[in-house]
Amino acid sequence: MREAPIMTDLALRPSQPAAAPQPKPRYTVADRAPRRLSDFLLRWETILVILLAAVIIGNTLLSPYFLDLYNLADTTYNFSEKAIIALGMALLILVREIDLSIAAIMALAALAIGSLAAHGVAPPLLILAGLGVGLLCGAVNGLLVTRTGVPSIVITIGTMSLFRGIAQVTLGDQALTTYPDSYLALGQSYFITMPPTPLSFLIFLVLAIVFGVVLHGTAIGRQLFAIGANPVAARFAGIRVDRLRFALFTLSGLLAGLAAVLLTARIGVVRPNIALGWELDVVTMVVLGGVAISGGVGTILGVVLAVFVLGLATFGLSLMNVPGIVINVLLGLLLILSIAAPIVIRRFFGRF
Amino acid sequence: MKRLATYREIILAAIIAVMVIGISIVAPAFGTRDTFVAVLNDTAFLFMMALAQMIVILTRGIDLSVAANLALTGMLTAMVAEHHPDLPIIVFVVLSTVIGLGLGLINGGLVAALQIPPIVVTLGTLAVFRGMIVVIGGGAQVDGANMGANFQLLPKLTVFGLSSIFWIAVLIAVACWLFLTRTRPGRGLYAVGCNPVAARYCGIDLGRQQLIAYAISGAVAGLSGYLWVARYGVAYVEIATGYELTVIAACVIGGVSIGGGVGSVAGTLLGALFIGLIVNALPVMQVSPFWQMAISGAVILLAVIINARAEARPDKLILPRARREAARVGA
Amino acid sequence: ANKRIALVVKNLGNTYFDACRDGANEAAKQLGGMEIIYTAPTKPTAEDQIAVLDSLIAQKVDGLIIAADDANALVPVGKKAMQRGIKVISFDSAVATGGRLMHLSASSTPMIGAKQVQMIAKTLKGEGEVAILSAASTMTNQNSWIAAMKEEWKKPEYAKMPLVATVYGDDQDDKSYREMQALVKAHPNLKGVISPTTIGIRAGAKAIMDGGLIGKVYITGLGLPSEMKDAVEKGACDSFAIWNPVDYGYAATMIMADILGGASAKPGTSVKMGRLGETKIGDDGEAVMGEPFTFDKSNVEKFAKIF
Amino acid sequence: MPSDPVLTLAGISKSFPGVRALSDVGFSLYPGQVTALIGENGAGKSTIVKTLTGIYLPDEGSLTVGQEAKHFSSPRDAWAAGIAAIHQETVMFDELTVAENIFTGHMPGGTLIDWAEARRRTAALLKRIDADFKPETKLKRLSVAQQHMVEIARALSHEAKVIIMDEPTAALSSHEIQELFRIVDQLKAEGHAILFISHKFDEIFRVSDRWVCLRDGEKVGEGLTRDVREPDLVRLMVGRPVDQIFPKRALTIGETVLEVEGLSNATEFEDIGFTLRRREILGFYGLVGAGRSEVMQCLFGMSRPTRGRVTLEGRPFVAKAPADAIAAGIAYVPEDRQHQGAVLPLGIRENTTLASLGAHVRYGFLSRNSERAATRMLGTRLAVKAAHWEQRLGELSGGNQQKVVIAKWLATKPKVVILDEPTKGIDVGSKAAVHDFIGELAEDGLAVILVSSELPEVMGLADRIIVMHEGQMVTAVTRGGPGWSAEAIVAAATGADHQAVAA
Ligand SMILES: Nc1ncnc2c1ncn2[C@@H]1O[C@H](COP(=O)(O)OP(=O)(O)OP(=O)(O)O)[C@@H](O)[C@H]1O
Ligand SMILES: Nc1ncnc2c1ncn2[C@@H]1O[C@H](COP(=O)(O)OP(=O)(O)OP(=O)(O)O)[C@@H](O)[C@H]1O
Ligand SMILES: [Mg+2]
Ligand SMILES: [Mg+2]
Repeated sequence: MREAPIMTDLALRPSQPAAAPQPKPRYTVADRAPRRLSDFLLRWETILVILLAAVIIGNTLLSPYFLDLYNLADTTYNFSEKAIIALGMALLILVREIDLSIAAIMALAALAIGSLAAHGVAPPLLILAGLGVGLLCGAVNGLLVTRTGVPSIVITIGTMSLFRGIAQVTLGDQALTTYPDSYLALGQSYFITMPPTPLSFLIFLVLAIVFGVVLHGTAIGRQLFAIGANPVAARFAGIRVDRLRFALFTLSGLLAGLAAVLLTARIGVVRPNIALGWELDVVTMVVLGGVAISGGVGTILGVVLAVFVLGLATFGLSLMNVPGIVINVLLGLLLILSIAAPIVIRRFFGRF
Repeated sequence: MKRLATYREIILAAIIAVMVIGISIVAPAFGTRDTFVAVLNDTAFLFMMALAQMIVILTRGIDLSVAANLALTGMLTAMVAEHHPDLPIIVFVVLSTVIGLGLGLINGGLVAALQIPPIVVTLGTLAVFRGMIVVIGGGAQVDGANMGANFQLLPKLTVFGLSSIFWIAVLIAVACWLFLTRTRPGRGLYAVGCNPVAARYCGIDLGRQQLIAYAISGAVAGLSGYLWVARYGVAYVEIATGYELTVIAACVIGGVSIGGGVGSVAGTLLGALFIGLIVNALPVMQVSPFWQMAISGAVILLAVIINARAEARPDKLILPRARREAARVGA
Repeated sequence: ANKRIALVVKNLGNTYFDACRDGANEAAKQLGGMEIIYTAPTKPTAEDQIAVLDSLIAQKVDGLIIAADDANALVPVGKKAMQRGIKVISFDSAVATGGRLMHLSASSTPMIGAKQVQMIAKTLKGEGEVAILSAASTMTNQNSWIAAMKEEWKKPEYAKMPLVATVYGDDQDDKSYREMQALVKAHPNLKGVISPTTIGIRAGAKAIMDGGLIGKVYITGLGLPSEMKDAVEKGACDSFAIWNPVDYGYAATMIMADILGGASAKPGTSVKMGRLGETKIGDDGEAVMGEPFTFDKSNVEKFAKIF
Repeated sequence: MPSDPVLTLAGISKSFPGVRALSDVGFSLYPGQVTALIGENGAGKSTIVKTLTGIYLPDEGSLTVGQEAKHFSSPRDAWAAGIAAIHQETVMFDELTVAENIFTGHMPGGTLIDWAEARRRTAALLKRIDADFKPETKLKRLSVAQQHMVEIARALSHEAKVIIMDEPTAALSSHEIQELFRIVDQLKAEGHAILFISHKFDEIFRVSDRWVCLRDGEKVGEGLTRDVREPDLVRLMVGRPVDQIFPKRALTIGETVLEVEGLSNATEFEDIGFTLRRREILGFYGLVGAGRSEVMQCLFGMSRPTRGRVTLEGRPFVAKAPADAIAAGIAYVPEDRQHQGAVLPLGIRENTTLASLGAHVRYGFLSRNSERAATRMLGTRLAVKAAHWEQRLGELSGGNQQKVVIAKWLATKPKVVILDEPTKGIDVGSKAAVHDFIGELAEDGLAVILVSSELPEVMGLADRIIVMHEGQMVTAVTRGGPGWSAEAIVAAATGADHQAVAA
């Protein structure tokens, strides 16, 4: 057609007199919000940084074993797989969805890896199999959620039993315990020797950066925020809401598959109860990371910080031989208090 | 005022009826009066816990800490029984309800006063409550033998072959029904769940409603804690782990909307019965234990999806009746 | 400095393991200069147990005594510990070879399996349908005992006592209770149940007592006297077996002390178990503490006070 | 003054972070009188309503009801003092029945609710406002206009001395508006004091006895309605004179852009057909609930037609989702601002660029600067009042939210723009700006479909008007042609003239 896009024309023509003279508005609108120190200090990420610093300092003072490069590297093994899934879960929770089936997906993906390995399949194919099964399960979730309109918490409570159930049917009371050494090495040796860095931790860091950039820098990221804040308006704004939802569930499945690849390599055995109960741990990471369950609010930085706070606090407490269940009490309190504190502070010192 | 059952509940009841008939054909052992009594007795906990959960979900909340509350209250009550085995039953009933209520108020207080999202609060208290069992009792288990006969008597009492736990669930159901349909705070729960802003404009205090909901949830979980321990004759850290998800699944199958404001006593009871039937029928049908989990997952999914279909929103009716195309009006 | 030995069990709040801990403490007191760290993962899964072990390795403890949640999954972490100079042995539920120096069985697997079949045969006088009510389908020791039972079952004297079902109560009281009820329904001629898990046997016994099945169905298996006293007195259970868990914890700790003191723990050698004497390590790296002990009306009262 | 005031506000101030919404406002309401509260978007009208109903606590100032100083900390306090309101935002419960919607918060009965009484009183209220639905109907089954009637019934149910109506006519069409006026007159006759907020001057002059004008949170004048003329009020509101109606631009209509033939849905509309050309403004008029929005949403890809054909620039066009429609150059400004238009938790900038993110991508990333420039340009053009461009939409006044929603769609550079009640809740000055903007877009070659229940607006802007009734097109009239008169169009819309025609 003949003209350039219409709005560009308008945009370039503010000075040209319109049919009626356009009156100047009486007020000016600033470009940015006024910066206030209290806003910065009460930002969720700031609080997490303070919390993280407190955890590190506290642990260093209380245990001589904490600040040891190898000990720290070893402890990342215990949270990196969950943290990888947490990145996908963060996006899901951001758009008001949730995936409670991730641990069950891991079981199914691990089953695929284990049974192929038992038949002598090579490591690259094992990895592909794990990722593929994860992707497939995620796609099933995505399909069910977008096609039926049933809330995802409901669908994934169902697929949680279904997926793990399938693993149980196939595996019964057996365990799959043979894996090629080069595959086990992925999870049982440092990927970089200095500084000692396990592969899973490295993958988590890289993925965190990718997720952060995509969520906070690109159009897709913005669309996710909009879906989380108001899915109907987002659809009216031309965002392909269901397609993105489907993609996020698939991604979540894929990440669960990746976690299964890493976990099987690390422990070298697959049973139907693998990764049991991880879903709540992952949700805790995301929630402590400041992603709002009501949708539309959250940052990847927050999730990463929360992963470190939880991981290092757990490690520090177990160095003091606090029983796991008591650690859970403390982490539960931490979760509540750290979310309650800024609210209380705001209420007492804020203007309303 | 309220119709006794909605379309959705009728569908669910029909599904359940078909299931019962199907199962009884496959496994004749199932189709006996005894079995139904056993199913009802076994599902009694789920009935009451699901009703309490429904009340929370109505306010757009969720209470993930119910199972932990149950375990903690059960343990505390059992510890009291260990030291005072001769206390009358009513003391245990009241005590457990009060402890549970207290725990529920902690949830409710955090949700209501600070407006922290319920899933966050109860995810936290889920860990805290269960951990407190270890912190308080040193983690030691309390055995039936040490609880005294009185303590364990209640679940053994039966009326028409149905255990007292079932009858307590019936009482709770009636109370819930009256509360939800006939009282102001009860209707208020629906209002805040349906539209919290509008509720505020109508002078309904969101916080107060939330407090009520979590208090009820806590009290019922606490009472269930005593009954659970009395029934199974042992209290230890891990009782009823993961039970919260079963409870929520029962609500959801029963048509309670996670988005708040929608749900009924009848629907929730049917949802619980549905799950109770499955978990009881699969072993009787001699389905391989390895298959049970997969089957219940698939059946739950199916029920939920069929149910959602039944409720699918019809198109608006704007054209005059005579001009509507017959084909799609059925919905 | 004190030698620090960690006793890592499957879960906390379990009477059985608490009794093991008492035994370990008894040994530590007897030996002196020894500190016991008693701990367990939050959830009984391999992943959680690995995290606990990692923190113990980081603390450079001297010895690890592990009741494994998963035999194979703990091998890498056990290896890592041994590479860092920590002595690792397992008890109760084994870590697979390669992940530990040796394993101390309470009793040999065939012995435990056979014992349970013999007990139910004695109760039923060798006649009637029998089922197994196990813990979770994934648990190693339960599974190996069941395998051993089936081996024993092949003997001709059990011909009139068929095994009709194996079900799993996942070591949860409510599920075990329900499975027990279902067993009775599904198999109207069921006479006996073997439950090789302390939670399964107590929930099963409760279901028998509550369901008015005393005298019709008997349960046996591995149970704790304190939990089973009632069932034995009421007649839901004729006899059951278990080893003394206090002794078990004591023996494992003594062996660890012996190894820390220089014993090689190689197959074919012997290790010392303090007041319980010595035990010889077999070719598979496993040693046996003793025979399971049978409890019935005559002695359950006495032991119920201990564990 | 005729008698003692029932309600007096004095020195009321209220601030939000960064904004002083009200400063030192004071006026009185008198029994048997209607007071119109006027002011631009964001002047503070709704904030007054919320302070009067106990939803906001004022920072300073006092409320006197009768002779008593009052302090409202909850809507219940306000009810108790005899004040009830219809709010600007719909505050309704979709899943509850009409009776419950009316009585939530003040159910009749003692310990147990007296449902029979609630139903009886609901029926009486519905009868009083001439509404023909049942107390047991679930609210979600009602049309937007009917829902509005429920809100009115709710305000009446309190038997309040003071009734506040915040833009009660925004969702209503002329028929229902007449109905509302009848109710207002009746209330007045019964001695109620009424505070009436509207941006439409014909309504203000029709119902009010007195007026109070706010500008930027301050009271800038008050008086008797019979003593003023419209331009004076406008000057007070805006601070300067405003041309309210721009003359319709004379444009030469271009080639056909959109052609719709026999578009039907099973229950919503039937046999819709029209052509739309460049530089043309095509009006759609009808009573609320006539199905205009459904037709437009179908064109926009929100629903699928059962029959019919759509051609866009000569090619067949099928929209499976709004994204397809936008990609093809169709924009739709939805009528339901709260749910379909505004993303309240996000900022103005994020809302403005949401439908046109592609235009702000540089090297794969969103450019904040580019977004800001576009937001500033459109926001200023549409006279959005805000503290800053990052302000959350939820913090803006209703009218300003609507402006941002319009800006979002105009930013997509469409070929066809469908405006569904675009000026709902927008003040006179800004409405003129929007109309001018629409005219200018048409001049630039855009084709416009204007769905509006406000007849002056459609007749002032459109080249042709299609009238719908119960899902069918009843007539189409061309500017200056036969039938181009308010009476004829309204008659057609009410179904008086039953003769379906094709355009
Ligand atoms: N919750 C809030 N947070 C911050 N600012 C607010 C909030 N509510 C209102 N405001 C501001 O207060 C001012 C007055 O808003 P108000 O809603 O009273 O306007 P109004 O006169 O009703 O306008 P309209 O005609 O558009 O409805 C506006 O500048 C608005 O941005
Ligand atoms: N006869 C009816 N039966 C059920 N619902 C109806 C009926 N008529 C209208 N509705 C309701 O109408 C609403 C749509 O009304 P709305 O006022 O939005 O009309 P509309 O189609 O946008 O009309 P227009 O755009 O012409 O004003 C829907 O919410 C629907 O529930
Ligand atoms: Mg307003
Ligand atoms: Mg409309």
